[in-house]
Amino acid sequence: MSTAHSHAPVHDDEHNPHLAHHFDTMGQQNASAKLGMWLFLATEILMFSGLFLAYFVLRMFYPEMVLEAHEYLSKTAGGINTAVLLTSSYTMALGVRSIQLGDVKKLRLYLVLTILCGCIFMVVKYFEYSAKFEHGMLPGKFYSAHLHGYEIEGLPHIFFGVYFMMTGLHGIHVAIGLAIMLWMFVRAGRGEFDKTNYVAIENTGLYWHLVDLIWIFLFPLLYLVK
Amino acid sequence: MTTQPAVHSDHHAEEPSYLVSKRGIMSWLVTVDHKRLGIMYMVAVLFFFLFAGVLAVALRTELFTPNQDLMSAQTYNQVFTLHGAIMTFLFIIPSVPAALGNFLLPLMLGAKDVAFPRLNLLSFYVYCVASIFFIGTLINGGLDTGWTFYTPYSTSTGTAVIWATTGAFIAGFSSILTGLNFVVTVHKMRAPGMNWNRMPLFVWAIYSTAIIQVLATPVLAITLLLIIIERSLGIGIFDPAMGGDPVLFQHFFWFYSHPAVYIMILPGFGIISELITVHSRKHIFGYKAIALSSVAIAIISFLVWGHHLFVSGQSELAGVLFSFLTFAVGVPTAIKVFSWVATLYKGSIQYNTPMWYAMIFLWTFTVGGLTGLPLSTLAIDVHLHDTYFVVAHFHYVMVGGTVIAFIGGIHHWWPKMTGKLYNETAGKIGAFLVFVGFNVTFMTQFFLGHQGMPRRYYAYLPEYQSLHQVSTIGTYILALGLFWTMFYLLASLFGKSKATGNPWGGVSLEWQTQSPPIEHNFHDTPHVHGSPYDFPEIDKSAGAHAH
Amino acid sequence: MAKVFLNGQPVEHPHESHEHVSPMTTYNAVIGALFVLTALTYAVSFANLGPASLAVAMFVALIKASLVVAYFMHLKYDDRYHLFVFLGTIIFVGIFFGFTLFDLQSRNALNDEQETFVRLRDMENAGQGLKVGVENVPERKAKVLEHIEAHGGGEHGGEHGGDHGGGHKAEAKH
Amino acid sequence: MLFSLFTDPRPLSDPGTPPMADNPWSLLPAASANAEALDSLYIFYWILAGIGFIATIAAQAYFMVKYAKPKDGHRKTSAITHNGKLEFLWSAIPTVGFLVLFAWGEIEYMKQVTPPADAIDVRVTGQKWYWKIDYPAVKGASLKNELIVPVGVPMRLTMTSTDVIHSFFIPAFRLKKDVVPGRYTVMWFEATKEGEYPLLCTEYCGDEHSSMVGRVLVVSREKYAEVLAERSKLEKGQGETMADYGARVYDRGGCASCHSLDGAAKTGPTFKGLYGKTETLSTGQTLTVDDNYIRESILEPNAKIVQGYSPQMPSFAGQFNDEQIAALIEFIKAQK
Repeated sequence: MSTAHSHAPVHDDEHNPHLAHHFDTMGQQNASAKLGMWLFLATEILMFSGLFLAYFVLRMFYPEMVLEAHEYLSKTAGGINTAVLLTSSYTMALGVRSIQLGDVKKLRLYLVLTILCGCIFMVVKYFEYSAKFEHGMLPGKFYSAHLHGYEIEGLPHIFFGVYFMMTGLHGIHVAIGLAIMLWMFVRAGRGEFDKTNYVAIENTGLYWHLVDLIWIFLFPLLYLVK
Repeated sequence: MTTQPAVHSDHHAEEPSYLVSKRGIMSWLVTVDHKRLGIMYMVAVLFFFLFAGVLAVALRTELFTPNQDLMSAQTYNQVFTLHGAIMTFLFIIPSVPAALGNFLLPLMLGAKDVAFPRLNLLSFYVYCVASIFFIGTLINGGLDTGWTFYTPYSTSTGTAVIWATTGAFIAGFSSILTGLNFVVTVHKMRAPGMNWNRMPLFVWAIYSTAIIQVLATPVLAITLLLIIIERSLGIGIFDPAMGGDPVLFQHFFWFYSHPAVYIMILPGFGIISELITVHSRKHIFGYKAIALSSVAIAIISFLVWGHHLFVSGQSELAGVLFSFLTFAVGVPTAIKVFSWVATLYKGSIQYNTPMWYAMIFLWTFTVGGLTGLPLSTLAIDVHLHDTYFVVAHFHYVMVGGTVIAFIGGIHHWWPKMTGKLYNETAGKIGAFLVFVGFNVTFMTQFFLGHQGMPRRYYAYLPEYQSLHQVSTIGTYILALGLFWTMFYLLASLFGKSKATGNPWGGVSLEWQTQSPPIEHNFHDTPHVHGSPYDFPEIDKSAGAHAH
Repeated sequence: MAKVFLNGQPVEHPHESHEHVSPMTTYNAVIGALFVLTALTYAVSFANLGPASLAVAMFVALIKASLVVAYFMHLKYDDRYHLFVFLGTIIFVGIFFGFTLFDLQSRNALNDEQETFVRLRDMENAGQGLKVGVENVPERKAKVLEHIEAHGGGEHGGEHGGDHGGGHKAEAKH
Repeated sequence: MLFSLFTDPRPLSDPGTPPMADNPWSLLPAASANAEALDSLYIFYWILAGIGFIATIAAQAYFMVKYAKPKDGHRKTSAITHNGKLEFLWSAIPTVGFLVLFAWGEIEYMKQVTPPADAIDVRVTGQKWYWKIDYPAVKGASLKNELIVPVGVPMRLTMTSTDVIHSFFIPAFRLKKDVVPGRYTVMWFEATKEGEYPLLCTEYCGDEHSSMVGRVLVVSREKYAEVLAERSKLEKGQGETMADYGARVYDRGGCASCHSLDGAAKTGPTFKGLYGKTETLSTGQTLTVDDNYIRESILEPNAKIVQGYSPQMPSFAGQFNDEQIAALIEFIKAQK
């Protein structure tokens, strides 16, 4: 391989305080961060796919039981959460748009709105979960709804196991998303983002949209489908 | 064609290497330098290789006689499980990509570092946490499920399954982060002029590996999580006692673990491509075929996991489908082997220790690949499944393939990593011992397996004894060879024999900087104008027919 | 000034931003469509479509997901390779689902008795079927019963009726 | 045997397992129609693989010698980088070989997995760590670790497990199938050669996985019913001592997989010197092993566990009658 050596390119970006030493340009740095995020989203999708497959297999093995057990999930709570999560996705997207236009103030406002929606989601989830706990609709060997007076044919402990696994893992992702957005809010307050440097916000947005995306499938599968 | 061996070693000689540019233990523990992380990974994976290797010697010693003599049944089961689990999750999966890959990838691409250096450090510590969980497994009652964690055994046994699965779960994240980092590095960090056709084949191999790591490992994560949940709550997805399907677990598990086999072997392919070209002073034969076959193997590897389920109660039709697809992996693999052999043609082969290992690899890997064929042939697999034939086959691929390539790679890049030269004669003695020991150990196991010797037996029918004894003696020879290798390599660190920037006359970028490299790899960003295999010895005037 | 390189290729204008900024109207239209589609799925879930209900729900979810991915996540305007990563992932999920479900579906193709869980059904018919949830752990069952006893019986059923759409065959049997 | 000096001449704890082949390099006996068909396929594979291996390694060795670097420095090397025709050839030729192997393997496999309608039905249950084999067509025919098969008659095994996954493997028939809890798996064969062949478990199933070894007894069609009746009947023979009868119960009951006779610790306590011994229980109490304790341990194994062992033994209530239990106790007494 013939190689010639020239001194590293000299340009304005060299002085950008956000540019890490091993990158040449901000463009390269941002593109790397974004590609990294998309690959991370790919891993998230594949991880959740295992649970979705478990759900489909469950439906295949015990169709009647699933149909009967899913009636005990609250469509109202699920519906509210869907609306809340979609709204939060919307505000998040607007937040990214604001910083694209260089408006940090608006970005912080939208971040607060998104966090608020996320919190509502978690609160609704909390009430849903506590109702399930109270009725003994718990996963696996902890399932005792039949002792509480809810008789479901077959082996509903599997359905509630899958329900708690899916919504639980999703809930953990929501919680992590909230923490990240809070951090972004603080960083935005410190003036770390501007028109040319906002890839962290963009990546937070991508993550949050993925959480929304998973819920878009979870909701009809667990709560609605007959 | 102009190569400038050790281009800058003269007027930059005063600049300290990455090993000494910063001093003190903390400068290592919080380093984000990919070279230092590569070295740290190397130490860690070789430690676990040593540990699990000692377990293997203990296993083979127990199998010297047909009866139980050294250890009890429980102990034997725990030892073979730990041998498998540690070798898989803590040694062979991170071995080449995390150790050599970390060290070489940015150097070969002409970059200053990987795309996310801090993530790289994080993934090393995640790996360390995983290993703590495996040590925790040992303390908390061991593990006796086999490294595959098949349900319902893993959900009903009394050993520390949750510790081990958590360890593997965490190790998986380390693997994902490394893979993600490498994909982005290859895409975004290439030096000027380094287009896809100019990347060394090792980079192509690491890139294909990284794709599998990113796409397959998350499924392992969810599978292990489901086992943990199944064991603690009994949700009834995998456990038939609660209404689940144990064969479903095998689908989940092998969706990751079959591609994982290629996480293990693809980087080995990459190393061999480098070794053969450099030491025979010839352009690789069929660059595109080798590069694309790596990617093809990476993709097809996701379509064949069902061949682990041929006799496990999977549907027969699925078996036929998976058998067919499994043969499809054979084609790109065969292309690689033939291309390597063809590279030797009309070369000028110098038999340095790394080249010895490359030649050993061609032998062992060809055996390993060819013995994969009866295992993908449905009817024969019914007989050979879960016997020593399978054990021998995957050791030929994993040890004969990956480990031999890894050791060859360590020898090849040792001068670059440490700046020291080892004793060539000692190296050749070591290679000879490893070759003989390895073949004696595992060749016999093909015969054992065909005669029906099942896996994971601590006591066996006396008819199998002669072959078992040959195999055990082979293990001792192999262990001797590996210890010998360890000693002369370590000795070289304290020796006086210093390496030049380019001891083998390589032309890829890692040879164009000093040995060991400076902290930011290159004094100036390199610009690439040609192939990484354009050796000065190549006679351009002759082959008018060549392209 | 020296040339700037990215991905091994020279970049002509390294300082130009290539990020696409969508107008507000796009976002408003998308969120509107998402709400309409959600309402649609919700409404359809009350109609009795039988087996088609899964297909319809998945189809609507797919449209919603595509909208989010294309506009909120900017995939429509983004680097092509990101789209490639995303679609590639979906293909691999498809492989995972397809092959596994194919196996489960076709287990009885040659031999009826090999169908998953025939044995469990046999055991159930013989009165030795699997037990549900807490029945597998007698000590825990005793604790739950104790707890129910302490809190005034297990008849929560009626109070929470509104939310549970489903029937309460339970009371009759209990 | 190569190193018989080092080895203990005692056979594996499981009694009565026949040798398969005296010469370790010889192939297995082929005792079923499937095995014969498969061996041809196997030989075909070896020819194919042998050609591939020899061609590759011979080329490698030739190049290694021919193109070694001369002592006085590197020679000029060829500028060749690729050759489309050659690459096509070495992709296409293996592909053809693979396709033939696949097709042949698939055809044989389809024969392996489609049992004929007139096959004799046998039920197999895998359990830690023995095989229970029942013949529904023959009243009272139930065996442990022993499969009796008539020559030339197709047999269809419907198998399941009560605990973990096992795998039913008869090397002489070249057949294997996992035995999965919660469902049935099916296997069939037609034996062609009389004799005794080992029966092994090949899916790791816990501590005594290696002891889950039985035998297949292939007998003539005429003798089949007689041998089956004789082997499944477990009654005291005329003039047989109780201890001898007990030895047969021990053998047939599959006790050997967990309880040794030579003092070696396996999953359960050894029977050697067991009777009259004082044992400490997991609860800390001590007791002397007497008739009552042995009887209880057979019928209700997990009631009193000796310290250091885990509650793994299945109950044999309903499987052994009183006389058999008494004989077993006598047998244990005799193991001093």
